[in-house]
Amino acid sequence: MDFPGLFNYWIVIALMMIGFYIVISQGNLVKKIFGLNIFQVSVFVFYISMGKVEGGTAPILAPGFATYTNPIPSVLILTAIVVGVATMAVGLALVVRIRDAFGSIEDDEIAKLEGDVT
Amino acid sequence: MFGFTALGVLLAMALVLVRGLAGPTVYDRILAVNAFGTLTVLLIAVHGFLSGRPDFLDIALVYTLINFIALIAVTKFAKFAHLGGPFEQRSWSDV
Amino acid sequence: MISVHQPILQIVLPLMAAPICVILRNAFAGWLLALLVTGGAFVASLILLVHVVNEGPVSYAIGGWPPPWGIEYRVDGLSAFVLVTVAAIGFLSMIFARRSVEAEVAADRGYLFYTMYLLCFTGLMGIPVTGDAFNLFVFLEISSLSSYVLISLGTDRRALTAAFRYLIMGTLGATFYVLGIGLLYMVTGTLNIADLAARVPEMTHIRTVQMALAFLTVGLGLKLALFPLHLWLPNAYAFAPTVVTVFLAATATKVAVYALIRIAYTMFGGPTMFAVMPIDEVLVGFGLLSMIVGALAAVWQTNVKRLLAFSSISQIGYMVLGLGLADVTGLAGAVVHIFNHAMIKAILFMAVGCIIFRIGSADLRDIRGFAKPMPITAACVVVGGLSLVGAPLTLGFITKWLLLQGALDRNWWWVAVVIVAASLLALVYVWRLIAAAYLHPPSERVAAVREAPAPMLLALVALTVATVVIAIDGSLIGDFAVVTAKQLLGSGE
Amino acid sequence: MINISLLMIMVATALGLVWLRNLLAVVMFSGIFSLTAASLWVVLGAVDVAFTEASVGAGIATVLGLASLALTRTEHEKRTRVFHLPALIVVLVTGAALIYGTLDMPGWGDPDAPIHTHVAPRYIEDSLAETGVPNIVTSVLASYRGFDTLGETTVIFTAGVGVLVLLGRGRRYPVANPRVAAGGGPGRAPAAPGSEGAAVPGDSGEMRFKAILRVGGKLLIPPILLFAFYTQAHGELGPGGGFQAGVIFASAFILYALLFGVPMARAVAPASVLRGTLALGVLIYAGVGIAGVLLGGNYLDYSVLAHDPVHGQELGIILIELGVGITVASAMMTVFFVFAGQDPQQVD
Repeated sequence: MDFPGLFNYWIVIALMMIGFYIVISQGNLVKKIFGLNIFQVSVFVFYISMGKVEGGTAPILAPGFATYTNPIPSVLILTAIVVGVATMAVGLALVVRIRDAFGSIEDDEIAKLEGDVT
Repeated sequence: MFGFTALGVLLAMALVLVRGLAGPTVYDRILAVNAFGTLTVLLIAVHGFLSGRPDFLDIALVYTLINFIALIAVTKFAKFAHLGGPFEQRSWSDV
Repeated sequence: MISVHQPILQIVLPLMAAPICVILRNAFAGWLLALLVTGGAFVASLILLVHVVNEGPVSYAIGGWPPPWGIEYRVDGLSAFVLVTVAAIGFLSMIFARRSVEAEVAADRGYLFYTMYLLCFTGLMGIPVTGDAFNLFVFLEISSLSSYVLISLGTDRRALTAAFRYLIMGTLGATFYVLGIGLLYMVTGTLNIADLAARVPEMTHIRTVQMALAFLTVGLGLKLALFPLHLWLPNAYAFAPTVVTVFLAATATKVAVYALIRIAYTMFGGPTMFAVMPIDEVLVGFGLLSMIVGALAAVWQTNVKRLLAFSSISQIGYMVLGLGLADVTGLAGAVVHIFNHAMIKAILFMAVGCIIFRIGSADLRDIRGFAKPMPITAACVVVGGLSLVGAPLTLGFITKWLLLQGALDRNWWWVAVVIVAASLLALVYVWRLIAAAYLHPPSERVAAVREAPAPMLLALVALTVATVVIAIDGSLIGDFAVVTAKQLLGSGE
Repeated sequence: MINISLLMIMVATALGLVWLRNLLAVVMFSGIFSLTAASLWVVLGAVDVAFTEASVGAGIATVLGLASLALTRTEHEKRTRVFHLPALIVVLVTGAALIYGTLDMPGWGDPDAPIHTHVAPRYIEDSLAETGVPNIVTSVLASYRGFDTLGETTVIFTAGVGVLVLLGRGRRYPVANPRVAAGGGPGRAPAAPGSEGAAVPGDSGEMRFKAILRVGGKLLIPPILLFAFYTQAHGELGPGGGFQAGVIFASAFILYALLFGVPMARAVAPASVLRGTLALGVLIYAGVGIAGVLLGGNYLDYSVLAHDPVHGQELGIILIELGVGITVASAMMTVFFVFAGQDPQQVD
């Protein structure tokens, strides 16, 4: 399986950029949060990809297996996933509060309301 | 043999995804999402046998569980427009 | 025995205090706990600084696993210095906090406020001491997540949107950081900063390493609000509760500057890397832009909190500029300014806090003449303001002096011109503050107020006196910074 | 082959997310995205991560997303431009920079890449002898890099407290009285907004029509809890551990709350108890570290906890995984209860 080479990484980069694009281009706050999720998960895919060893199996020691996948990316990404969901929970809570305070979850409408107050 | 199964599952996933994206009603999407979840469970199971470590079927179990709970949440939301409260009809326009 | 474990204990004790605070469920107990813990951390970090300056860097292997297998805590002069800064501000903000929090945060959330504060403190204390690039990310996220929540506690509804925008920008920044660390990890196989420092400078020609530096710089640039990534900062500082503004404005961006120095110089070997990839010149460029744009925006503000927030953007520009100059004096200027700006901004925001506490507004027009009823506060504003401008015999002067020298050493006279121009702009907005204090007769409402309560005033005056004392013998801190800068530059060779 | 196909499915899902306007669909497709990513990770051998992503990304994130949609009462996003030129430029530049950076990377799966030759081999070769745990991810997570995991537990604690701060005293459904609820009569009117305990939510007459779901769900809850304990205990031998166990444990309560209403679930796990356990888990974790210091080791050094270092490691790992599990379960339950416990009808 020599073919993938760097091609896999390029797809992962495309994924990241789609997520990044959603965050910076979309005005809906909920969608922004989910775009952020896509961006982060794609970065996680990138990490896990680099831990892959050709012919390796999951890093849980068992008789009959000699090559194992690199465990470190898994460990790091476990931590990062938790950070991601924590951010998402706080972010969505903020969205709910913003909806209560401004009556909208669209960026441009909120910006208008903010201007009125000052 | 397992390889063919995996291929079939992947193909089915792609088809279901198309249905999910195309909609048009919310129930099409719910069904598609649920079917997609089931297919991932199958894929994990098949891959377990392909790689010679079927002991990771635990993960497939989690997928099933999560899929079930998510399905209830989605259907409850679609019908009642909230998650936590008692069952009442949603008060705003249908999806 | 305890002294061996000191680098870790001053992180873990605040961390443990946070859940205890939740269990106590009492705002006063939470405040007392936070005060004790931050005070302890302050004393401990001072001891650590003295120890490190006299006997060299300290390393602590967490879990007993030798680095790079385990996570290492590594304290050198720079990290101990930043640690003292964070702990000092954290402690003084807690002295300041009690009445201010009572006034601004609902009583039943008081204990949650102190929990969040302790978590934020833990995160910011964790970043300078850690010797592991990924661990740094974890602590960055602890501090960021808690600061989003803290900012959202502000009384104005715009605090919510400010917190949300900060959350989006901050998370993007953190993700960029993780991506950069991933790229580095890919080509080196290690996450330990010392281990990376031994490997990366030899790999500067590798494109993956170059992009890693680019992503780390952008990621941290978002966190430290460098122009044009600064948009989240003004509202976040303006609408957060006063104590939060004091603490975050004085520490959060400074810690991000520390992280950038650590990465650019310790990990990438500074000039070695800059020879291949001109990040230094990019930093100088954006630093200068930050200085000017921030100061220009500050001049037009009528809300004192927003004015000071824009001034922060300008001041961050000075630090980044010093970082980009990449010579001993420039870097020393950046290091000194981490401390200076933390102190100055804490003074000014605390003073504003006192004013808001008594007058109930931070609008320049509403607070005219506050020097008459609040002479001590006004005096502190003057000291802080002059220091911000960089007048001789103040802390700010040390920075400006070092940065000017650094710029002239590299024969970049136009940089020196911009520094002077930014200082003049700073004079303009500081003058507006001072004029508001002294040159107008107080309105009836203002004339009727008293000085802020004793604890708030105590924290404010203690900080002001400290800056004056340190500034009188400026060579002490200046020499320390030069030594630190030499170490940082030496490690790249 | 499977890799590429899954990646392609992810690309299609992500593009779909850019295009979709219905926010319910956005939440659901985000779930699909996570599930596909998790499947990819199983294929790539990162089973623990897959376990976590499936339960968090596809489960918790979906449920939270739905709950906040209910509270924001927004079905569709206002159509903003799909093509946003400045954003597109930023993204293309960033992407180009990344692709430029990949050019010097070691190839996909290359066993001689630096990350497989520098630090990792020691974990693979010695971790079993040093910690007595066959799951290398668990031993690295809990022991070698245990401090990261303490930070991670703190982050989830922060999120739990943060959500309490933000939404903690929002408009709640009236608190349920479980005894009354159990005997609630059929056909009773739903609770009037704001009236504390006026009527019993969760037990209106329509319940009879959900009988299959309710009985089925009730039957499922004990096995789910059992599975959570299994995941907790089995984390050293297979995929799993405190974090995953915590999420699964919480999901049992989430299921219960979905079927019977949050007030009923809150009656089983009251907010005050959850707040205590939320803090307790972090304290257990950090306390194990302090115990290491007091017994003469470094912070988080488990070797000193027992006479035999390997036994000490095993003991330490079990204890801290317990701490993680407790905090994660309480945090997830707190977050869900706070979100779903708000009455969407009471605003405006």
